[in-house]
Amino acid sequence: MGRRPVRPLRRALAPVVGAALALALAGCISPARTDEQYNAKAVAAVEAASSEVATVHLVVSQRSKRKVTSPYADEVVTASETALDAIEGAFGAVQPPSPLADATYAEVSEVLGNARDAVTHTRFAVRRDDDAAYADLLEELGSAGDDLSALEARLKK
Amino acid sequence: MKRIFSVALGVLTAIGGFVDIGDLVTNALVGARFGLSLAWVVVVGVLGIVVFAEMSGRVAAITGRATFDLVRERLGPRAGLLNLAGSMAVTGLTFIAEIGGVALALELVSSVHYLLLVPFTGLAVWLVLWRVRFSTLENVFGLLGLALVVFGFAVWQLGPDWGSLLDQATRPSVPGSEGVPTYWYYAVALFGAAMTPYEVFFFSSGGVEEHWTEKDLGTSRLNVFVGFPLGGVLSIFIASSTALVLLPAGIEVDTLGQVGLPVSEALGRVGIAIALLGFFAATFGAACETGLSVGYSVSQYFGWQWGKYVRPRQAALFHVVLLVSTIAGVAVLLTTVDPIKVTEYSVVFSAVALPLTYFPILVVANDPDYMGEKVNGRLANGLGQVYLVLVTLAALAAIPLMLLTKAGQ
Amino acid sequence: MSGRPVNPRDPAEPGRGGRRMDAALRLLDHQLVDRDGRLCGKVDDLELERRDDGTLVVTAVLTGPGALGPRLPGVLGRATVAVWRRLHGDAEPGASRIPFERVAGIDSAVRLTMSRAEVPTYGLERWARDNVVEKLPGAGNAPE
Amino acid sequence: MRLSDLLGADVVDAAGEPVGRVTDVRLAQTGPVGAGVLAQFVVESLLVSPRHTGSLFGYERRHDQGPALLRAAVRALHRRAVMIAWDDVDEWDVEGRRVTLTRDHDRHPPEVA
Repeated sequence: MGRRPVRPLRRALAPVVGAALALALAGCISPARTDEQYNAKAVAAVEAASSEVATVHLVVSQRSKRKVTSPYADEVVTASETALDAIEGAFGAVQPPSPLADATYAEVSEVLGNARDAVTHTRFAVRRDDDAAYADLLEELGSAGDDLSALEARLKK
Repeated sequence: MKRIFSVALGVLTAIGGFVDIGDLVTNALVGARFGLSLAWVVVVGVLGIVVFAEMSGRVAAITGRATFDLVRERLGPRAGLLNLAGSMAVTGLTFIAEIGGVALALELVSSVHYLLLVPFTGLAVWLVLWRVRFSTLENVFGLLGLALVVFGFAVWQLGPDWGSLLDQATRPSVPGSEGVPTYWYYAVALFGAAMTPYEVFFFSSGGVEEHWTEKDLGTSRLNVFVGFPLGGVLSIFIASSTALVLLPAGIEVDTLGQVGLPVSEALGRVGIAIALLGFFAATFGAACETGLSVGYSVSQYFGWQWGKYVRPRQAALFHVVLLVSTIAGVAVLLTTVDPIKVTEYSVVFSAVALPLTYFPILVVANDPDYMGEKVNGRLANGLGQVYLVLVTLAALAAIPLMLLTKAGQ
Repeated sequence: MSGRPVNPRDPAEPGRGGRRMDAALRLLDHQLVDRDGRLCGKVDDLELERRDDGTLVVTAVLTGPGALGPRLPGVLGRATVAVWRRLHGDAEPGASRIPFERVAGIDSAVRLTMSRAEVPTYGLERWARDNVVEKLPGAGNAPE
Repeated sequence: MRLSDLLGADVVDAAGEPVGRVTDVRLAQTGPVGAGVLAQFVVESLLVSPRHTGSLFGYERRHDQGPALLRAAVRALHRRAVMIAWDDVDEWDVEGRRVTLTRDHDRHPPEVA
């Protein structure tokens, strides 16, 4: 206990403040300066979207077997839809660094859009509890998921 | 008979009360990404919390001093205040995450948007802190929290290849799809989730609330030695369930709704209903515990009368702290921060704050003037020292790993 | 709290001749407990008095912001003292003094022979009781 | 005067050479013990350590207090800590936070209170 009032609290708090600041920055959308960075962002967006589509696929298959209640399925689907929106929005907000990256943008946004559509269709059916639609939706979600995986593999090359 | 009942009750509530939003989310998330390759961290973390909870409980029983009393008297007002600020930042973050978790669990039941439920949840938490007896609070939410055992049934029902699960857990390796820093980042997060500092603030203050004396040491130890490890088993079940259902499907956990899906997969609607009850009880109970921990720690630093063993009017400043922190917690949630993200950060910052709490406990548990015959034995000291090194390493590694992995992305 | 047995190995327990105690370790920053077992602040400092023969005697326990503030660093310490001064109304309120004769025992806490209502810093607690807690619904009959 | 004026004060010998800083103050009880009232405590000696950071957490005083790792670390940091009787203090400058020792003061190894 250095009991003399020599060490200002400010200095002691500096690491804490620094950590908080770093943390805040880590959560922000950073710009992509090179095609490589842009590609990495595309992979991250596609991976995250895959997870959401797979979630919706799982909950719909559970709902079709009456393993979850309709409100629960609705909650899960809606959350994934919101997440997909955010993923699309965040990726769209990144400026492609070169014309070459524009092609990546077009490809990614098309596949993300399809995934988003499939999930939205699912939401319609789940809210109506339209049993008859689930088989087709599972197929649509499955193919959206496949497209995402294929795209991810291509981007990672 | 009555004695057996009370001992059993204590152990059961220790199990049910062990899991909170941090354990729930972190284990589910890690299971879905890393399978059981990080289960060893839960084992290490649970042993750590057992060692320090036992020590802090023993100190509370023998001397009547709870954790933040010790922090203040051994570290002095300055280092103590810094410690208080750090520990309260982390505990406050956890408190926010728990209230948010309650609201999210209720949203899954009611389909009402969680933000509308947050003020109601805050009010309910405060009413419990204000009106409900300490023992009632502990017993009710601890017992209801046992509903999370449904994750164990789910794993069993899913009929996994037990050999391969055990293999994953006992011979851990970084999965090919994940980077090594990410693996260690989540190792630190799981460690922080298992050893959250509020658990010792609450456990030791709870001992004083319940007027433990030397005679209660046996009961308190049984709660810790049996209840906490079984709570840890519950954590591993949660991770196993997501490892079995979500990992193969390529699902990463970012909502509470996803955490329940393995249970509904295995056990259907009844299962998910029980899981939701468990989510609610675990988060609500932990919201009360973290809220109380903030009040306990601030009051203990300044020496104010604290505790629910006296009427609120006799511990006025303590109740002011409870009220203010609940309002502040609700206010933060109403900024629409994602409670699951708050949870993820809270467990990592818990890891940063661990040495602050555990060092003074270890010192005082060895002070013969206080503890007499009941000073730490060789085992407690051996483990205590190993864990002091471990928590320090985890604390130092936490922030760099967070930056390096962009918080685990 | 009140029923807790006093530590038999307490260095300050009466009956052990020539007791010695390290002030920073055993007194400073320890809990104050009143005669009813209620918690009533910390030993934020000790008052010392120099006698003519050169000995330095402990004359009082100092508690509250007036004693804690000067021990806190920089701005924080000055702010604590300033706020305390403002609340108190006096220009130089100083620290709240509990004469050492009112100390009944020292174990893990410092036990007083007085009620906490007589401790000068009880004002803040009383203010919170009268202006916040008593105003909330159900304050009177909340269970223990 | 307050205890906190003494804690952390610089300690110098008669020639002005630094000895360390006051880390703790040992009190001794004097006079009879009244009914339920502690007798008076007087300052008996100062614990002085050349390291000005960190308390000793009680480790300097006894040889058996665990855990070994902490004890070793604290004792290593404060290995030159000494006890100096209050009688050997020549002058205490409260404002300047400085304690000057007499020319023939004794330095004792710290031990259990």
